Amino acid sequence: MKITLKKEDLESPLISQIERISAEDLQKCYQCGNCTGGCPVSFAMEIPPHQTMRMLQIGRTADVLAANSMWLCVGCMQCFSRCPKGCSVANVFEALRQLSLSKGVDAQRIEAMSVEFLKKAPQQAIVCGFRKFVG
Amino acid sequence: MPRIGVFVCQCGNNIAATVDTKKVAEEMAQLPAVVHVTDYKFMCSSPGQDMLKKAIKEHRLDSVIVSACSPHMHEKTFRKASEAAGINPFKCEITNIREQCSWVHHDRTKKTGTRKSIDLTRMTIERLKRNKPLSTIKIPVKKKALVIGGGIAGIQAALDIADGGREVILVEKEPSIGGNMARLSETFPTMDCSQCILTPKMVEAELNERITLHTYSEVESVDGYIGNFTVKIRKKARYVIEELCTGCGECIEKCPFSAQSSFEMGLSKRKVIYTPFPQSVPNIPVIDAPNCTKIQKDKCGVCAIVCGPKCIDFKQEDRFVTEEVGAIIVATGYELMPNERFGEYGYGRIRDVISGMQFERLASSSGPTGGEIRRPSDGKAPESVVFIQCVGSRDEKKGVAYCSKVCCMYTAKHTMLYRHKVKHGKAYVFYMDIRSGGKRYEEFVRRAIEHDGAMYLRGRVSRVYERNGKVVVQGADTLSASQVEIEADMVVLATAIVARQGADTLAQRLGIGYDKYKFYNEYHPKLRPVETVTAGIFLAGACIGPADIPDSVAQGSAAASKALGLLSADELQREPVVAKVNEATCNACWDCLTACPYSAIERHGLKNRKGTVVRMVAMVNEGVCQGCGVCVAACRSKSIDLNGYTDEQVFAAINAF
Amino acid sequence: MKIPYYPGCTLNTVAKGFDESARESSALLGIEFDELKNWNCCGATFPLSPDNLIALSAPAKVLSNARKQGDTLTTLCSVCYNVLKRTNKVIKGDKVRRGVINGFMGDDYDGGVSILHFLEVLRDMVGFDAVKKAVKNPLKGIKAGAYYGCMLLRPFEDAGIDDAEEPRVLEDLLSAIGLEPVRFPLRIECCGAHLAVNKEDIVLRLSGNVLSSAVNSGAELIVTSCPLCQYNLEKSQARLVSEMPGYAGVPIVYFTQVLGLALGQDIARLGFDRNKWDISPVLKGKGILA
Amino acid sequence: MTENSAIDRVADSGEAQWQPKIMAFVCNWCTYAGADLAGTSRMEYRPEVRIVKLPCTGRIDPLFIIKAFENGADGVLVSGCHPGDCHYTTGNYHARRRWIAFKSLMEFVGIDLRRLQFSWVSASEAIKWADLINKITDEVKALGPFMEYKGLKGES
Repeated sequence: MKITLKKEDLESPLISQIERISAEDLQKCYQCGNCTGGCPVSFAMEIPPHQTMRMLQIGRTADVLAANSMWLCVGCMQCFSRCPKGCSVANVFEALRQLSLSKGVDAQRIEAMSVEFLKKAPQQAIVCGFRKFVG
Repeated sequence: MPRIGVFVCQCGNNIAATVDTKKVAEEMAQLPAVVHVTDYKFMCSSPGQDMLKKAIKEHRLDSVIVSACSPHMHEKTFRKASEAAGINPFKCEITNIREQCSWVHHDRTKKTGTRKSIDLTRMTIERLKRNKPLSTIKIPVKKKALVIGGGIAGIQAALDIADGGREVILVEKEPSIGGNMARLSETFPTMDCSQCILTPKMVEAELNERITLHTYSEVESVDGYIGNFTVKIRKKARYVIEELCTGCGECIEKCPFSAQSSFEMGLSKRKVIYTPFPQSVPNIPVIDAPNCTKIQKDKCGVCAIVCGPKCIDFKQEDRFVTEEVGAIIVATGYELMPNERFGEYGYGRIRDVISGMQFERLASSSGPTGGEIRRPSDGKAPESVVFIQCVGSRDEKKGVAYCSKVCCMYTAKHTMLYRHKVKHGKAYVFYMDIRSGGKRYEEFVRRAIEHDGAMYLRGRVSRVYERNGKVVVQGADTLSASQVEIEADMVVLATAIVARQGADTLAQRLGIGYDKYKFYNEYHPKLRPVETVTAGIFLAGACIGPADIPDSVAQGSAAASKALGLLSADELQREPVVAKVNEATCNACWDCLTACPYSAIERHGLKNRKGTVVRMVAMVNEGVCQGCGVCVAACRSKSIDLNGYTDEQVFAAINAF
Repeated sequence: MKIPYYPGCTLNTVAKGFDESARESSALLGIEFDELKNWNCCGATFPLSPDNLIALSAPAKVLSNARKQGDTLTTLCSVCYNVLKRTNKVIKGDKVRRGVINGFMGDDYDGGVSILHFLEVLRDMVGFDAVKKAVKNPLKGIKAGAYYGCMLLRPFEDAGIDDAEEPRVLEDLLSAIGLEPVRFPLRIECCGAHLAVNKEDIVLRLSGNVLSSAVNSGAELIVTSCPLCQYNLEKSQARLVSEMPGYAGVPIVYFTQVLGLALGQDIARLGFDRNKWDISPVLKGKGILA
Repeated sequence: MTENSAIDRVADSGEAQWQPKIMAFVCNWCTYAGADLAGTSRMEYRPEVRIVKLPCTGRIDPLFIIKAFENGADGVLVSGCHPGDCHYTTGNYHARRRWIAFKSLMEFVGIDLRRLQFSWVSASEAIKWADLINKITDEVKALGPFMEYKGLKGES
């Protein structure tokens, strides 16, 4: 894989939008990987937390937005609680989710959910799920 | 009427290009008291200086002005020349018409530059008229040095000063000198055993007749100033009379009680009367009072019974000795950040998670396991060991922002030692960056990886926990962008290096500066790396910031040479720019005392003939005064003035403006 | 002692057992739950984008209602606790955001309510010693694994009720009521939370890890403080049982249920029937239940 | 020559336009060195400033400033080491405290504070020095000659 770095990509409005929404400074991340190490779901992520931060640092927003990672983050805050730089990747994932939901594409069709589940599952799961996956 | 000579320098074209030096000279000639003027191509050249000297003699000048470059350049030169020609150096003043005139005003018509030069020179003349002849202050020097801290840096400094022919007092707070280096097994990158290279130096320090050791002692107070420090040292109660003890070790042998060994970092126990380690210097035991049943509840006392020379004294109390020294070297070293701060790594809870320093003890042939790598929980040789770097270092949230500098190297060393001792063992290292700047350092790390098969993983560890007898390490390898889990037998934490507890208190006693991490401040980080802003006090080793052995030794020697330079003179000369008190008008409000940054001002009693004190006034200690003049501006009754910058001089300059 | 109490949606429905057992057992400690009048959902998740203030309006509403009822508000559900506490911190600490939120809701809430989890009430107001004294029927000899999950502990700065890496409040409570706490490694890891909605496989894996970590550490009983954890753990245990012959599963209960039991409350009134795994075999095994 | 009013200066300086006189009290270690650096790096700035070198801003007696105005200064600048960088460790803090009190006094007696400025300039801040001098010169120039003080002096 080869990438050609361009100033436009590195300083694209999308990047600053992500920083704005998440209130995280992407440049603070020095890629120690603690987040990926502690993340309960990084095993299933196409782009694990620390790499997500890196991708954004080098302006590859498209790849990050295409990956499943943001939909897997449950916001357990383990990344933040152990990050030596005090970054919260969870916030960044939230920003990514909002960006893609704002495009009107939901990550979960409500009608696709089984009635049986909706009956049995704790409301908090359903409410929270809708808020994370539905625009 | 003073007889002033004015010399205007053209500095080749540097000044002449934008200043009409001739006109400046002529203008000055008009002023009263100016009896000789001239301008010349290069005043600082030897012909220029000769011209100055000649003029002084010919025209019987009593003071001279050189309008040339910045006084920071050539003030000394011209004052020397004037002195040579027989006038007081402080009757020679410089006007800066280059840096602050010809070079910054590019008006080629020379109008601007010339007018400004005239103004500036005129102001200097008015000032100069009020200059008093001053003579440099001479301070006697106590030809003795104090070294605080008996680690490798302190030992090196003490030895060098002693070799330089001066007396040294070496103060160490532990019962033995040697410091942290005495704990290390092998040292990178040469892999020679730490004890083997350290102990000879320790013994040398003990035997050297110019070195006085005060172990188990601490600096209580420091008074005085460069060349003349008075230091009070607390010799903590050892309960063993040093003068009598032969170091036979019988008492240690027979002592029935034991306690955790702080030297072995809690990996093993030692007797309650003990020497920290076999090669301790001096080889005189100490009684660990809190754990001694005799001292606590007057039971036992075996040591006293078996002691041949009868040197055990349970009633012993702290003693104080006072030393007079001319220079002080601070080499108090470092300690390690408490690992308990990082709950996710389980230190103190999971027995097989140990610190790097503990690993040094395990690997050391004089350590608790005789140099065999065995894990604390079950004493088995670990099949796999995970080394975690940057524990607390480069961690703004829970630790410190800086890099501890030596961990990359000693971790590489640890992996080698481990591999050499446990042939089939596998070492894993979690690192963020490998910082191996230093002679043969990078090669050393590569050897650990390529030759001794250490598995380096670029990433931090998030969590360590136990799972059926194993220690599970959960981290990341950022290079493969994956989460990593290792079932290890032992985990070693490369903990951050931090300043010693109480480093700030000592700094306050000494009057030296320290940063927010309590590491001591150099006078200048690049150009004056072992000096402090307080004249006569020098620094060496890790008390300045994380340092490895070569650094510490180099700094020890550097500080020693600085101290020797100071102690080689019989008396110190310093610029007479110091405050002086007018005792007649001083009304003892002591504002100056509180204002002075150097506590150079003392309360002084004026006595009558009978010798009884009739009035208190402020008195400036010329040795301590640095000549900032804060007291002068603070004085309400205008009773203090600053030599070289008297109110009279400054007002004269302003008036001439 | 009467304490303002916020149940939250889940405790009103699928997690009724949690709510009932809490009321019953606290009654025995002289605590009466004063349920918040006309409360609404807390939003079930704290927005991780600081500007998303609209998401704070629901919890803010709860808080300003609570203000009218007192200066503390106690929750049982870890998620409600987390959301309310963090929202309150924002409103209390950030003038600008407070202004926007209040303006939006036509309210003037100042952040004056302090949010408590029932565990905090027991630890700091009642005191575990007092609890211990009140125990009629100590649950001797049962090894119980306390499961914290995320929301009680993280982010420590905003919502931690205890040390983020080495919490002990649940264990302390369990030993106070006679249980034998086992500190299993994964007790602070995530259960999968709302991924239950569409990533069942991941939930199974995460909760499965938690379960095996607990069981392998000898837990005969798992104690939770969050309906969602409870749900996810039970769900994955069901799967494990079906897939692992010989594994019957361990009871997973709310801390309030075992508390009530130890305080001598009638087992029938503690909502155990709503749990998937019956606790009585364990109790019988130890001779606590005849 | 020692006390030439603004008017005389316009006369004897062969320039059509009046030029202000700025007096700068600077410390020896930071600002003076900074000004030297401006020289060695051949920066150009307004020539109206006259420097009085003192060991430390802490040495500055408010009377100096009054005296300067009295002697025809149209503006006065005080500059030293940045807080914490004082060569004498704390001298500049004393200066700052005095300054705060003195400034309000000057304001009270009706001196336009643009004529009386205070700034930290380190030994490396040559550019800052040059800009500072240009700024204060232009501001004072805009204010015109400082006659009020002489007015006061006349009355006394």
